[in-house]
Amino acid sequence: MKKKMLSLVLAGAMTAALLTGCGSTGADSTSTADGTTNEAAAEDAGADNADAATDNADASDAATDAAEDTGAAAGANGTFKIGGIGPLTGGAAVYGIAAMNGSQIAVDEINAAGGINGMTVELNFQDDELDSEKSVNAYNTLKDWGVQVIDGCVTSACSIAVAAKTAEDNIFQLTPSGSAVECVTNPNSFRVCFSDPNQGAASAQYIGEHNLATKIAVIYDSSDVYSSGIYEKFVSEAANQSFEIVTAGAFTADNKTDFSVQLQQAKDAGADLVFLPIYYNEAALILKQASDMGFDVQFFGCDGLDGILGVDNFDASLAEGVMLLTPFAADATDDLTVKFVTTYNEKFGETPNQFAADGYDAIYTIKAAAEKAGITADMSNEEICTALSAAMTEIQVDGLTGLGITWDASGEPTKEPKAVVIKDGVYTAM
Amino acid sequence: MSFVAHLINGISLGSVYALIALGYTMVYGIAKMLNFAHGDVIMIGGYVVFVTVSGMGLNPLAAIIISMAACTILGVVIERVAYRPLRGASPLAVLITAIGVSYLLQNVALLVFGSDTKAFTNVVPFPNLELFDGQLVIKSVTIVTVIVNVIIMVGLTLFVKKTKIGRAMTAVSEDKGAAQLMGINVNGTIAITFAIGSSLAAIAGVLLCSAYPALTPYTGSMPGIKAFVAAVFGGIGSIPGAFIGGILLGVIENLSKAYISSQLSDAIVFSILIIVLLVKPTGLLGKKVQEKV
Amino acid sequence: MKKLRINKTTKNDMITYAMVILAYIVVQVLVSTGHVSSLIQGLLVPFCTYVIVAIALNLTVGILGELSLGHAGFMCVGAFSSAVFSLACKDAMPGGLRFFLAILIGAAAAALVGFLVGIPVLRLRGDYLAIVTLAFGEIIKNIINALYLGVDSNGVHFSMKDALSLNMEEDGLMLIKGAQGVTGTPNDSNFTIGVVLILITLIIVLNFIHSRTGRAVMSIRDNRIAAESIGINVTKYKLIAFTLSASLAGVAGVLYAHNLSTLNALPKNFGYNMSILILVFVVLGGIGNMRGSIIAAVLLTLLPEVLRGLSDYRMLIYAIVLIAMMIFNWSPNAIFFRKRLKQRITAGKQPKKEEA
Amino acid sequence: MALLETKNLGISFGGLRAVNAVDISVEKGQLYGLIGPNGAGKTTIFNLLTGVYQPDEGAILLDGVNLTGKKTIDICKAGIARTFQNIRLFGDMTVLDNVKTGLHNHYSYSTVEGILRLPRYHKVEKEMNEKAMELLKVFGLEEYADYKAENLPYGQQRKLEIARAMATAPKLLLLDEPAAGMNPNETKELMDTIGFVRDHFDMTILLIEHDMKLVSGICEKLTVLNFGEVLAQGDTQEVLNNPEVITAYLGE
Repeated sequence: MKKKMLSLVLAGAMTAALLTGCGSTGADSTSTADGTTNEAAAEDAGADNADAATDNADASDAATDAAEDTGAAAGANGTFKIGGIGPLTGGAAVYGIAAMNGSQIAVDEINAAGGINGMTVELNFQDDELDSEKSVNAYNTLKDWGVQVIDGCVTSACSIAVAAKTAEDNIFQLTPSGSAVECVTNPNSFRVCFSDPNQGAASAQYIGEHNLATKIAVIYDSSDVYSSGIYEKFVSEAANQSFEIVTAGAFTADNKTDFSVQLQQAKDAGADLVFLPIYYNEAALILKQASDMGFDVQFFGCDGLDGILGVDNFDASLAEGVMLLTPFAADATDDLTVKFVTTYNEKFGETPNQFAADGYDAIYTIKAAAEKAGITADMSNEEICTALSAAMTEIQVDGLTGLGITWDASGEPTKEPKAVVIKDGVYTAM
Repeated sequence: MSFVAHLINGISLGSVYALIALGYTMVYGIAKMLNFAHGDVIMIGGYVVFVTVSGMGLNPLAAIIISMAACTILGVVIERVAYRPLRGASPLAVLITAIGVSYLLQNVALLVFGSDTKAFTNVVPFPNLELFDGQLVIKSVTIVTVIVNVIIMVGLTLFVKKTKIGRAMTAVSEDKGAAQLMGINVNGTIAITFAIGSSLAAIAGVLLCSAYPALTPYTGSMPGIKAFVAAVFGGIGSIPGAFIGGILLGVIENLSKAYISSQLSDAIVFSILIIVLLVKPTGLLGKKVQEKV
Repeated sequence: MKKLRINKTTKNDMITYAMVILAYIVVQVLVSTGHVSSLIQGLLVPFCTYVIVAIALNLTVGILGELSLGHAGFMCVGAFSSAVFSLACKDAMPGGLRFFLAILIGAAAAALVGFLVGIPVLRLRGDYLAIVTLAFGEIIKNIINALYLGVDSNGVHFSMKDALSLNMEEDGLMLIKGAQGVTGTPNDSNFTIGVVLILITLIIVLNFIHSRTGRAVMSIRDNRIAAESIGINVTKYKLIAFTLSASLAGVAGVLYAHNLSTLNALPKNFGYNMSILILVFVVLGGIGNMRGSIIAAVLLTLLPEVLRGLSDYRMLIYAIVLIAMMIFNWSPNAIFFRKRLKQRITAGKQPKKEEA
Repeated sequence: MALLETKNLGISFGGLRAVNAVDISVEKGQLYGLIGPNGAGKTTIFNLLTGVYQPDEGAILLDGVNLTGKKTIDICKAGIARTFQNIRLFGDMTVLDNVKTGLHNHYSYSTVEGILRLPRYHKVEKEMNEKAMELLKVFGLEEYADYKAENLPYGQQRKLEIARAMATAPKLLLLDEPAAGMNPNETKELMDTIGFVRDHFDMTILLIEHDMKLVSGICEKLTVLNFGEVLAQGDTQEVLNNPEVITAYLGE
């Protein structure tokens, strides 16, 4: 008898759980919509760095004030809801948070300047934990919130997963940094960054054309979509170039603290250049270990390497002479970069990396496209999607990651990578 | 020559695993629980040193002592709040709670210190040892780590065998109920075990981050798992086993990276673990347990 | 003395089935009347995935009595084998038939791997067994991450190094691209299929438990030596249960793979972390209690999503809730306290004869 | 011919000679006692007989079939069933299921038939239930059929263990200290049960016991072990009056 009752209670609990599940998410979305996302994002940032916590609090207040001041004018034509998706927790959080912060700065600036077509921009950035399933959950959360445009995902696999859903729902998607080929196969998806094959080929060509080396070693992350994508294209393009690839040392996400073997192999093979199509976190370790073992060699990387000088407490002398092909360098002296870096530093107490720049550019690209297409708040997502997809091929954006960036219908951007070398602890154009 | 270099690099990696494994094995040996949060205590230890050295400019030695104190307190608090209420419950429940603690520490660190990598300052102030005109380099951190390992290993063994608390620990590990009847404060003894294990974690954190100077909230988790594997490899609960297991794991990992496949090195390491356990079901130096019928 | 009558097993099973069906009906009604948010709609298939894998693991942990930390690995095998099949046969057959075959293939592949893993693993005991299953899970993930598979006019190509070593023709179709995984899996999963699979899993597991084989397995769990003494072939029955459990985890993997257009073997989704997460469902829901596993899997999948409003503090709160739930559910003191409380509440009513 | 015969049975653990040159011969239908002080090697002999340990030397014959070196489950199938000194029930399973598990090798359907609940499942399960209930009735446990085994009172647990062993339809039943921890009433009841089992099933029983009342009450023959060796063997009364046995056993 008792047992039966218990079971019924449990069964009830199950249904109730489902119901409350629906109910509470509904409540969530309204609460996010009510509270300005500026606050939430500024809070995020405040937590990022304990030292800068107080400064940040001030900064966030200021930001909110600014948003409120202009909000009256900008909000006259309603709001424009942009949803961001990226890893905010877990091992890849550093990339997601950077993209989120970069996007937020752009949103704040745009709102302060009157919004997009008079609409206030709202940014809601959701965590995907670097898991494609979670990224779809994040996307659905944003849909419940009433998202109109997706700024995401930050990583490739998640972008692909979400792209399938945005295509279904007809929501415009612009990924700041999803670099795998498949991220932009749908007509409604575009990207800000270079594609992986593009970077691989460009790197090989650059090294070949400038005769930087004859024997090249590659160290790449075989468990990472970005890294292995560049690696593959680099190797196939190398066949057309004057150099040879002497060793290719892979590592995996579970095995990225010790690179002594890969470096030793490169050293033994007599490599005069080591190509690092990886992110700067691992690169920082590789540089340190190479220096420890007395392996003095030219390092060459892609955009993932950008940010290495921003690593807290990093010994910049280790990175002396490292070359990278990147669309963004935090030390560039153009007004846009300087302004962005300064704002970012003030708000978040860190030097922005390339993900932050991509995030920033993504928002301005959306703005440019939206203005071109004449998006208004009362348009349906489907209308917005069609209009923006069409407008994307007509706009030209001067962003942090390139001047005069244009897009074709494939979703790929056309922009020039900058070759940069680290000299005296700063990025210097070559 | 490159083989020797790979070997030395393997020992270098293995010595760090060994150091972490010592803490694992200590806690497992006495409290009979897999403290999955051990790797994260290491990470916290690393951050404490980072903040005190790079942020407050303290002397590294003072920083290490502060870090050990902080981790000891942390370990005791974790034990008191999360593990002690579950004494007597299913070991599975304790395991899951340990994982909860691990998530908790990672996310606290993420909130407090941020997600970006911190480059750790090497706290070992000696130059690297260069042999054969620099063809072979032995990092000073490696030498220090191996020495610290040996000191801790000998120290722990003596502590467990010779001191009253140590013998109480052995008694608790054999039979909690009987130990209680003998007038041993079981809760106190286990708390001390956690205190020691966690202060070892602080040392491991410092040396891990000195050898591989990239500190993130997730720094501890993978080395933690590897060290756990090393502890099982050597026979979990056995102090010299942890050391041997750690060194062997590092060497095998590096040699398989160098000579078989760098992508599959984890698979190879784990396969060897499995083979060892099939031949010696309780690890290299583990105690053989005969089931009484 | 504690008396416990548990003869109502069949009835109990029926309640479990009824609960699933009722939940399905309620959700369908709510969906059709538009009361379910996109988030929940998107979560429906993941719910099914995790419920199935939780039931599968509960078979190993609760019925067989062995701790496995490698079930995500079996899920991974099921996911990849079926995704490769579906991708290769994307245009060759109708969706329904293809998905049906994909489920069978995923289950069979996971069963095969489970069987091969089980032979050495089940000889070990306790924590050592757990760590070896963890090791196998990591090996599976590691190998899949280094696996390149393609098919072209010359047949099937395969490499463990990189995509270039495949030497594919231009017209070739890449099936698995190492870490880049499988992309373009048809989206065949849906909630109805998921619930049907849950019911099938439940029928298989519950019928298994109440069969001759299930009794043999449970007898090994309760007392291996006594089981041997009455002529139970310990190795055989352990292997049967473990293989069945692995194959059901494989089915969950099939569901997972066909819900997303991209499939990667990441530490997050198929690493030991996921194995542990599945274990959390089982332990929190009650070891050996299938209904508990179902509820726990749904609630714990929902929890981090519901907490999204807390932004940065989300995973922190999740961790705290997890610890608190474990202590509340398992601490001997808490159990005693709950019992006292229950007694006090029911004290006024009739003296009870049974207690759960 | 003897049902059970051990010839020169011996085993060592490390340096310890636990059992040495033990010859036991149990006739069919006999109630045979194995006694001796603690640590004399009685349980070790049981473990040798059931294949838990493999003897270093000597042979075990059941009904003329050599069982030496066989595995536990094969020995069970050959017809030796046992109970344990420290009760080993399947605690989380019902009393009925404990006995049904004992019937495992005699009632068969495949795993697939069980999962799909094909007709044979229903038929065989029904037969098993009947057979198991029949056995439970013999031991007076039928009213507890749906209880969890671990929730039974101690005395009933002992009986259940015997019932489970009987379910395997053995030729020889080994009972390891069946009366341990029982009060005189329970012991009396147990003696009746053992006697009944022997008569009802025409069973041969070899039992280890410390309770002299039980031993002298029901055993027809005895073997006394001391330090792993046979001290005395023969008819119960004869053996119990053997002065050497009295010295060894009572420590006088």
